Amino acid sequence: MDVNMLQNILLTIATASTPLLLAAIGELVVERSGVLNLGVEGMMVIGAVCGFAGAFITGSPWIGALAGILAGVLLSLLFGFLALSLATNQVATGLSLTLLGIGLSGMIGEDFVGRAGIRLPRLDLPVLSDLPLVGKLLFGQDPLFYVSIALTAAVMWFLFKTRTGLTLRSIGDNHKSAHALGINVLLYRYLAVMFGGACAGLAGAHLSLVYTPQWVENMTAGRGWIALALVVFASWRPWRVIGGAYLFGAVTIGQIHAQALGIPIPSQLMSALPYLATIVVLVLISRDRRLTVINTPASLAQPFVPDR
Amino acid sequence: MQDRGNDALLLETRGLTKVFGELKACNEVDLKIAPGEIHALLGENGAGKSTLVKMLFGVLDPTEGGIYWKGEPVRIGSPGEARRHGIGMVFQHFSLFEALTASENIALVFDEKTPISQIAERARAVSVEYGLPLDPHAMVGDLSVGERQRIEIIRCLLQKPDLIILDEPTSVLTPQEANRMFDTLERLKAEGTSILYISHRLDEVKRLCDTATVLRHGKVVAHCDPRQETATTLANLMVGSDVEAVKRQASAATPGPPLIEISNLERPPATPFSIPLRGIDLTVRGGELLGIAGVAGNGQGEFFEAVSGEWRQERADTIRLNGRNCGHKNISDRRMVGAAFVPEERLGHGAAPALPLSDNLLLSRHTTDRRAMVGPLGFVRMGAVKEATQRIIREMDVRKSGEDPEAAALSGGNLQKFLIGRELDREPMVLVVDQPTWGVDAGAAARIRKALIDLARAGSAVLVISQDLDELFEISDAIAVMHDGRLSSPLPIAEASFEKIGLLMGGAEPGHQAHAHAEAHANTEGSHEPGAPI
Amino acid sequence: MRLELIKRPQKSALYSAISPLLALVLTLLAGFLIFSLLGKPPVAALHAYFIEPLSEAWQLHELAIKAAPLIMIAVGLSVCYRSNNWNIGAEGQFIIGGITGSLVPILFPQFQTLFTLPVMLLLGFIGGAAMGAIPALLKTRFNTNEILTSLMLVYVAQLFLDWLARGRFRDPGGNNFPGSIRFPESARLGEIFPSHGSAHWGIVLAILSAIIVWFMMRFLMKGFEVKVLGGSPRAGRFGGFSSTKMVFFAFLLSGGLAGLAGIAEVAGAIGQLRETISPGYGFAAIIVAFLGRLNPLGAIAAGFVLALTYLGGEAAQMSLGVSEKVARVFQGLLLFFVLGCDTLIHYRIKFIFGEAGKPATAKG
Amino acid sequence: QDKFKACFVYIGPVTDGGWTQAHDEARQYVEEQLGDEIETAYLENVPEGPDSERAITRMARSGCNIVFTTSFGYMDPTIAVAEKHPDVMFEHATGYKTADNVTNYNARFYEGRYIIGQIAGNISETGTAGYIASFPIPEVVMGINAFLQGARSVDPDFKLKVVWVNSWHDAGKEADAAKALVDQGVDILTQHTDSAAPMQVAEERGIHAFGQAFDQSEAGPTAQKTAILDTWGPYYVKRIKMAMDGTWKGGESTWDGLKDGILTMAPYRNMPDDVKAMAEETEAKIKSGELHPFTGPINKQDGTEWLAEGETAEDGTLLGMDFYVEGVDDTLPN
Ligand SMILES: Nc1ncnc2c1ncn2[C@@H]1O[C@H](COP(=O)(O)OP(=O)(O)OP(=O)(O)O)[C@@H](O)[C@H]1O
Ligand SMILES: Nc1ncnc2c1ncn2[C@@H]1O[C@H](COP(=O)(O)OP(=O)(O)OP(=O)(O)O)[C@@H](O)[C@H]1O
Ligand SMILES: [Mg+2]
Ligand SMILES: [Mg+2]
Repeated sequence: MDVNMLQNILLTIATASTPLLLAAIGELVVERSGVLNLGVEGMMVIGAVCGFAGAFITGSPWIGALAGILAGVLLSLLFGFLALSLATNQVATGLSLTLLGIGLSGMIGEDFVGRAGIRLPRLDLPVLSDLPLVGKLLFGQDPLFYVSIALTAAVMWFLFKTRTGLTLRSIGDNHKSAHALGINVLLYRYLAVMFGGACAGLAGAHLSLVYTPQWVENMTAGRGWIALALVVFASWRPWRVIGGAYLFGAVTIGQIHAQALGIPIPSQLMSALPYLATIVVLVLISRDRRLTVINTPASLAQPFVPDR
Repeated sequence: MQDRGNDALLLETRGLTKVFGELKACNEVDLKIAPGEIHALLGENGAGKSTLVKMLFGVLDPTEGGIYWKGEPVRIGSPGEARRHGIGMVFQHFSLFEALTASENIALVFDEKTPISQIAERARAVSVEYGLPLDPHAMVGDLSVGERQRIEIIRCLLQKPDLIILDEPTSVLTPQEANRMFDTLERLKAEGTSILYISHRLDEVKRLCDTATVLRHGKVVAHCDPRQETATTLANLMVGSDVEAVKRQASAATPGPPLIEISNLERPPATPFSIPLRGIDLTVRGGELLGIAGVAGNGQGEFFEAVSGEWRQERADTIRLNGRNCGHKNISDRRMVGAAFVPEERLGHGAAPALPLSDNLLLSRHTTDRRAMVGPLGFVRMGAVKEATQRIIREMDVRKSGEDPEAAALSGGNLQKFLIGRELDREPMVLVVDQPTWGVDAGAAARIRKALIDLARAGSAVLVISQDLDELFEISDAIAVMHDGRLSSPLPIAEASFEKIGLLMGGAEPGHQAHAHAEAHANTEGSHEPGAPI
Repeated sequence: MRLELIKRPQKSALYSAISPLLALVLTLLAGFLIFSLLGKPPVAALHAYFIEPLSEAWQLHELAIKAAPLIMIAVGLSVCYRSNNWNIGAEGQFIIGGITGSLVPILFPQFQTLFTLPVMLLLGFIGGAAMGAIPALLKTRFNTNEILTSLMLVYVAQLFLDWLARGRFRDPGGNNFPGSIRFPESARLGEIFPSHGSAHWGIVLAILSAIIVWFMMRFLMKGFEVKVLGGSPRAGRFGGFSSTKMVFFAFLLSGGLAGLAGIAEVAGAIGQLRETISPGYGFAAIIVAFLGRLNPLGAIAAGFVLALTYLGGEAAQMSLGVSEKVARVFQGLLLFFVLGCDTLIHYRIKFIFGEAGKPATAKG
Repeated sequence: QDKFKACFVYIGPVTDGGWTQAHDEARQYVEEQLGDEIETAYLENVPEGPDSERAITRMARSGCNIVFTTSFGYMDPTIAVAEKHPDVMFEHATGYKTADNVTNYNARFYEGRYIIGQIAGNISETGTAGYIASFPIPEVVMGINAFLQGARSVDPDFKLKVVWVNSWHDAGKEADAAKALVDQGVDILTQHTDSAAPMQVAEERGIHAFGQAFDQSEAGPTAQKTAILDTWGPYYVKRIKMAMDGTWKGGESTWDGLKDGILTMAPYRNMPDDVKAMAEETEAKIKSGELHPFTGPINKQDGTEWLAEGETAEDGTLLGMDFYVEGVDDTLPN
């Protein structure tokens, strides 16, 4: 295996992991505020189709990415209205959001199927991008890769270094106390849910603008669910989400390489590997109860209705 | 333009009313607080005290009426606004976050500009100044209730408020800790801060407060000077009738057989935030009522779970109930040997909030009364269950709306009466109760205490865990103290004093660390008690 | 403008009754809007969606075929969700139930007696339950989030079925195409009224299981246990019930019923083990469970309503060319409206415009 | 009064950019060709199993005169519904069962696969191609074998790496597979899945690829050498006309090929002229029947003889193909 091949494999893994990371880091913020939005898949797929449509119509992939974000936010507001303002069951609301998102994206996307997409341009720096082994990895990836890493760092900084982040965590820990202290619980949660929507939308846009620049119905193919798993997997800590996303990406790409090398294992088992690996790692991570208890937002998925 | 309030007053309310559904929790309340006074707010459970102060602090919106702050009419829309006016509050049910550190908890009420390190510094300074020891970096979940309250108070003090509202602050403190808090309050008063003080403990109100407002059913029934009143007259004002005091009968001359025998009970911490139990030995005989004192969070909850069987032991003879090895038995099987349990939390532990009372009766009785209440295939005989429910409601005088309301729809005191009645109705040989009258008003508390004594005198063993020393001295035959997961040996009531018990509660026991101020006493106390476990 | 929820002292009997109707009306309005926007005649489209499938006997049969697995799975899920366990993997349990039940006709094709079918159904139940036991075990033993594990196992089950149907269980006479032999008559769930339509006995099984489970939840200690542990786990443990056992009970029951639905589908509507046996019944049933308010009898009604939207979607597609995606949007909206309207049962909704309605004591 | 009605049941969305879209474009072609004489209707995204039986029943009952069911998994439901509706004509794609009012039809896609294999054998520098496969059904296995036969006809050492993605329709997975194959050194990509993602990867990485079902030159203007186009339109027109004038008969199986126009090759581009000439010649030979892609000697993967010198494969074996020919670097899932 030469150096270039290794770099290419790593690049492929990065591309496969980026949408997972984007969606998961958004959902992490949502869950840190004590809200469980199971509609990530729906917001992602809407982000994918709107991202594609935005780019296709305007000719600018950047506008496409914005359209994806916007679409994710709009759908997340629908979730917010029900789960926050009307205090509905968050599990059920999230599930119906997924359903709605898949249906809507199909309707919106009917005119865009089979159209050639526009790719977000890769970073290309003279000299730097051509360095052996690390050149493309560090300086030659798509912009959303850098966004995903920067966003993770920003979320880490926001949650643990800023007062607003502290407030957000406090709401996730105990919304009643937060309310009694005068924190506007619903406002924070709305903002968190919208951030989650934006991230999921952007993750979807990554699929249709970077990963495979085209619109294919249902093109998220379950990645939203993986993103949800990654949040738990990371026990609600941002830097672990990176680890989880890249591990999942690596297993996904690794099984394909194993197949291409002709390793005689049934392809169904290979395809199942990423899911099995997720389960195994979930088990390993959850075993440490103390860690789980401390990091799990205690008011997760509980509806909050303030007394006034 | 609105009229103005009285300029001489710090805070005034006129006709303040809060309606919940059909209930007028506060009904045209007029309250006047002068600068630099300690003002008591009295009333039995559900009188509307918490509701009133929540309106003052902006947590609840008044339905009608006005609030005047330093003479100006104000609308307090949120706790943030209240704080900006200069009002601070320590909640009855704390508003803390377990997964955050003490300084993070404090920082939450300050604006973004002040860095956390600086807040921690200031918190430490205030804690030293007012004698409220505090570790700013400790995670709140790991702290005892007393320590948590200190965080609340320091959080409040750091904002330099003109008015501090304290809702039942002493119910979770040792007498010594309470005394120290009184010193703090006196000092604040001397500095010109006003204090609105809510408590059910009338002696401390008499000692501390300058004026008092008494609420009954949401209405102001009296303004008075508590120093001019006796505890009895105050109680009568609150309840509107005479309160009978419980008279402790002498214990039986010959104690019965041992019914609760605990030997070397150990328990590792169940959750990251809980206390391990260390080598607990205890025997309670038939006819005996043993009290366990202790500051909340010293392992009482864990101990209760171990005795009840919600947490089981490895060795069967660690716990023997009614003469049978029970260590390996679950709670249902322990009930089958004649034991009964009433936990501290009423809603969510002793009772399922969303289920009607009849279902909640079935909850603890389905194995012991299987023949009467459950038919073949687990078919529930609802008729029999309902009948027993009504019997208990009658006997314990449980007040409620509707025939068979949800547990959550009952007031705290009435639900507690039902839960105690649910167990007494079985005539258990062993009863273990955690905080029988926590937050229950005088009338209901008296009734509950009498029932406990009666059960003991009828030959059962009764174990009462309580933070209320008055209560324990009133009903116990002997008192043991729980501290840091250890249990002292019981002191017969004749030998016990507030002083001694208070020191034990502070951890002054030979063999492990005690608070510095208590150390000198601890040594002398220890020598008086040769039987104390190491 | 903002909106405030005010808790009702008691849950409103009125809204309990009319909330589903309200949700239906809102869904119809939304449908009217969507069809108008799409340029389709809204009345005709709604007619195709909600009336046409009910107007012919054969379609009613098809409705029953479609509703049967939805109901059966949703009944189990209702209990599971009531007990506060979140099984999202019914799809996988359905598939495994279909596989284990099919073992009999595939591995022992000569075993054709009166007992063949009962043994298959039993094996289906056991297979689904065993699949459900995995997330239960991981949850109780390792504290692992069951939503995620049960979901991940769906993908695994799908691939496992794919592997079987293309490999070991492939019909030797099937030209090497995937799919098992067609089951013999004795291994088939028969049609109820073959002369009218093709509904098989699966719907009867579904309704029976709904009634039995409803009876359990309403009258038996087990149902009481589910309610207590689901509503307040600590109180349940105080009552002497074991949370761990409840996790297993909930997953075994919901997994078992999903497995039963799986084998009923295979032995009833399909007639062989194929590489795919479910168009997402396990997920759709989650909606059914919530539409039915986590009540087993409610699941019957909800199952038929959801089945109707599928059939209606086809009818509208055939007669008006309405895209198939609209059916999905419809299902999402219906659930949204049901959830939203159910809020009215527990809360009054107050709309607040500006700062009006507050006591006028604000200072200038 | 009532027009003749032709109906179509689709497994995917009509805009899948692959199999289903090809059928739906053929349906539109039918409408263009036969104009006002007929009307058409379709149901898309119909899952195999009971849903398809219901969909087919709905068509039979709503006045469709002929119903085309376009997925292998619709076979048994088609037979079952046909039995209950003897007046309706049914055509099932890619299966093997027929009845009095059911025929089945398929296209000899392997002929096209042979041609692209031959092109690959000519232009590949690494001598290795990557094949992105969906599911191990005979149709797909046959395609792999035909491709390799074509490649080995010019480069006897040609190698093939196969990746199964277990899906017809997951653009992301197909892209991942394509990238992995390129990373492992293939310079030719071909696929038996529906999305244009592998073509995009090929274009980006500057290697060669072949369109599947559709002309994907928009996604791969330089990468696409040619494409195997599904052109069902003429077949549908022919069959519907037969149905209308009463010459349609059940019980038949049709398996048309290049010569019948049921599949066509997109223009040969981006390749040296001699390769292009060779491809055109091969296409002509296949059309004339001079060349059968599976002509012996051909060994099976394990080295045992399948076809002796000069022997050609029987249709039955091809339609149920469950083995690789010699040279495939993969274990057939079984
Ligand atoms: N959030 C709430 N929503 C609706 N009702 C509530 C709420 N909180 C409390 N209540 C009502 O308050 C009562 C219980 O309140 P609480 O426990 O404070 O009782 P209490 O008035 O202090 O009674 P007691 O004197 O017996 O302790 C019940 O009648 C319940 O209906
Ligand atoms: N959110 C609420 N909704 C409905 N009723 C309420 C609510 N909060 C309190 N109440 C009712 O208002 C009454 C007054 O409650 P409040 O908590 O003010 O009593 P309190 O005087 O503080 O009692 P305690 O001594 O038990 O703390 C109670 O009877 C309770 O039933
Ligand atoms: Mg109270
Ligand atoms: Mg109170």
